[in-house]
Amino acid sequence: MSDHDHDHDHHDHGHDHDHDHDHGHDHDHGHDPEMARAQAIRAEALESILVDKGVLTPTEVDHYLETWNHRIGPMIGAKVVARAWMDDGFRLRLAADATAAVQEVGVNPGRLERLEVLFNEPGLHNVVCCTLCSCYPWTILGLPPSWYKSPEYRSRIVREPRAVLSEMGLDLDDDTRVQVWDSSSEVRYLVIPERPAGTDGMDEEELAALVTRDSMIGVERLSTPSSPTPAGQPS
Amino acid sequence: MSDHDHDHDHHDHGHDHDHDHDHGHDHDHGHDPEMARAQAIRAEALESILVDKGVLTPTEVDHYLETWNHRIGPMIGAKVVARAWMDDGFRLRLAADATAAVQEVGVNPGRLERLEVLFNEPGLHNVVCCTLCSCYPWTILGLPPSWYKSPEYRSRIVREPRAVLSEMGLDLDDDTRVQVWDSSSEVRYLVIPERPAGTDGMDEEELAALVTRDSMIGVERLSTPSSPTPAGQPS
Amino acid sequence: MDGVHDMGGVQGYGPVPYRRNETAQVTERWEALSGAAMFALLRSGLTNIDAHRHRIERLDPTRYLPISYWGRWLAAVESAVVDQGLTDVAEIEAEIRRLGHDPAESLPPPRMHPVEQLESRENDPTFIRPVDHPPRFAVGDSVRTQAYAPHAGHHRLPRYCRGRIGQVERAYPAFTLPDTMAHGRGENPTYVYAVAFDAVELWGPDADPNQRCLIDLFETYLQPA
Amino acid sequence: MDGVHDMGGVQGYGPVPYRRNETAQVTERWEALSGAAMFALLRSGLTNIDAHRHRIERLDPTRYLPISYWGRWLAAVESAVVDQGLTDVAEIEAEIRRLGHDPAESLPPPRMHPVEQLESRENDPTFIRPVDHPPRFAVGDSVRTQAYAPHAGHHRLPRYCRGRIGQVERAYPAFTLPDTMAHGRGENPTYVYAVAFDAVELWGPDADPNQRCLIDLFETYLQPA
Repeated sequence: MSDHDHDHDHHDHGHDHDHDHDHGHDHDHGHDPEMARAQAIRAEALESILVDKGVLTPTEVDHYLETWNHRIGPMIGAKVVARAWMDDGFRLRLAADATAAVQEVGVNPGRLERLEVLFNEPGLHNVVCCTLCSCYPWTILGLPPSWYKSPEYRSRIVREPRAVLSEMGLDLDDDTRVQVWDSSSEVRYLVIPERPAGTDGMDEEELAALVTRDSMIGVERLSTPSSPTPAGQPS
Repeated sequence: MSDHDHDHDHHDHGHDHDHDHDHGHDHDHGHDPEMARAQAIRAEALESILVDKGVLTPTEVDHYLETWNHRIGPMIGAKVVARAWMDDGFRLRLAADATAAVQEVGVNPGRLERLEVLFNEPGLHNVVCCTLCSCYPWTILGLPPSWYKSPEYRSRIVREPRAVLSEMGLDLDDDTRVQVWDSSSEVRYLVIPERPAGTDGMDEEELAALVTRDSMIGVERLSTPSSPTPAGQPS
Repeated sequence: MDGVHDMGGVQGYGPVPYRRNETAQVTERWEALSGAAMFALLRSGLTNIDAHRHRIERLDPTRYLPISYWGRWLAAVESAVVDQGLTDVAEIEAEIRRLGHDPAESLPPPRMHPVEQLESRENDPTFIRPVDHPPRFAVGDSVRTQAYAPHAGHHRLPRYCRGRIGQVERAYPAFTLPDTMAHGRGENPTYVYAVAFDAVELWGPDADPNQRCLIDLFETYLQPA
Repeated sequence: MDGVHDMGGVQGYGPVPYRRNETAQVTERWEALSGAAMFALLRSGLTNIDAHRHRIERLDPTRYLPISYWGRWLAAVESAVVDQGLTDVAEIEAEIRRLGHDPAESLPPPRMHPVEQLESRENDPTFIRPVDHPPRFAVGDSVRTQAYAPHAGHHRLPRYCRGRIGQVERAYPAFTLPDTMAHGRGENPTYVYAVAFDAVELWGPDADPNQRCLIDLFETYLQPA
């Protein structure tokens, strides 16, 4: 009863694109073009009114488009992960006070006042969600992907995480404890995935390039790289 | 926090049409014409297939249309209520075994194997719902009205019945205990409303004509008739 | 299952779309077909009422909410006839074309929550059964409901009364058990009780002190309190 | 409030629409406007994040589900600017016409669950506050969550963990309390804890014995267990 066995377009994507960093386009699933147009018409009027009233500056929407699409993103979190893999002292400082420690690698937590890290390790798998809305460490990982905000993920991950992760391409054995962190306060969580085997000779930059956004949410496990590709960068 | 103070088209209908038996047309609120057409197309194909396979007879849909729209309806329950008002012995037999007693007034409970009656009286108001689906005594009251099947009624009546009933035009004083019956089994409930004042000289048929469907669900209280109109009959 | 259908106490739905004593009629043929087909499947032993309800519950919430009552019946009928091998989506869409429409204009087949076992073909439409053991509870007894969903499938223990204490108000005969009927696991006749819960027990100390909810519950959902 | 937003454990939603490491971008201008306008309102003290979340929660479920994440933000923005008297529906619709569209082509104003008091105009965007009393709980303590919604308004106690026993896994500083922030009733800084619950405690004996959920909970939601 725990698995969803009906047809679904996305069901096998995790398996089909194993670790190839599919940079497909993000859409909020569930809105059809007609609905999007209906919202766009209303938004255009609101933008015009809010600029007119001086609440919104004329360039503010463009500013956020630039920030959200190009300035923030998972490359920020990837630096934290790579350093944690390289430096045991940093790892300890992350565990003690992640909000301070990430600044060592040049990360500005911004509005994020309390960051916590979750170390994945053999036998223990952490995964992050927000069942009540879609809380997410924007300043560390960029915008949340649409699936993270979906009712499907929000409803199911706390109840049947092993089944959900398996559908997403991550099979955990029964001996691995799974911990689901529900971000119901202003604390934000960053998963530090396990360092993949076969990466001993890599430097911090090369390691950072291996770290995917999904591994930092906890829905992907990193595997030994075949040929390293630039990861975690907005395309 | 307990009342819904926003605009709503139907909000004041109860007040506007006080006891005038508005025989407006029933629509399942929430489906738009496009949705209805999409369903109609699929239903037409299913009807054709099911007739072809011999599961459905060619006249069966028309048979149910006739039955549901014309043969069953609140005039059945109204006979039970009127007799209960006239005959204390019948009232006792109703309380003891309503399924048997209703047959005394010619009511055939049909598929309904267990009918229970709920007597409204000064200081005690009963109202019926089904939160899990829309269970309803079809053989006694006909088809359920669309509001009975609505998420609004199903979700709110068990949590804030006094506020919901007030919005529907029925104000209960705080001293009146309100009892909400959630029909979660195959038992079906029929409310016997209080007999209105000023009906002393009426015979059973005249009384039955006063009994409304909504009073037998428990969302309306009958008031003294000005000029009796035929009630509870499908228009 | 804890689905969208379990609406008791969920907030946000707004004013009841009420018109006093509006006539309840089926006005569109597709609605009548949805009902007629369900009853035809019942008669043929191709579904039962519990399996029918469970099919409705298993609809994706984004589908369940906008399609209205009869739309849910239609979806359950389509799901039942496909599951029973009577037809398939290809045949339905071919028939839509034959009738001069484009399948894209119709609603796609409903997405359903998975289920472990489908109903068997039982076709006794009655519910009450004699049993040879006495009921566990009597009128006036205090009972506590299970704190959890009884199981992952179909059941009739609403979420809003779980883990709550009430008193048996009325005691009924044994009825076939929806929990097993919906899944082809037999009739298992089980006593039913109308259990009275104070609103403050269900909703907390701010609730109306002069309100009770009476919920029909199967004996298996109850423990002595 | 117990709204549609409180989704943890609700069944029927189906497979996660997942594409591995799909890029998360805002691709439509209306989505960017929804976000930019919300942050502009925050900056102007015309809303706060808790009131924003509560506006989203108050959307009718039939609206909440189909409009997607950014659509919910847009609805909350429209609701906030109208409530704050910055504009009204007539002005919005006039502006839609002036921009060459028909208001009927746009989504109508959202229907919202009523709220007793709207947020005041606070504009300190930070959350952590020093407090002069010690936290009530320490790491390792057993705690029981409230069995009921803390109150009728905005709060952060998910329904799926109510009345359950867990252990404090991490102890955090005091944060401004969403329960009062969303309603203009002050900051009330309150300690937060990550509380660990076994899956069997949350979902019942059939749940995964090797699963835990860790939920950030405000101290006011907890009692010693």
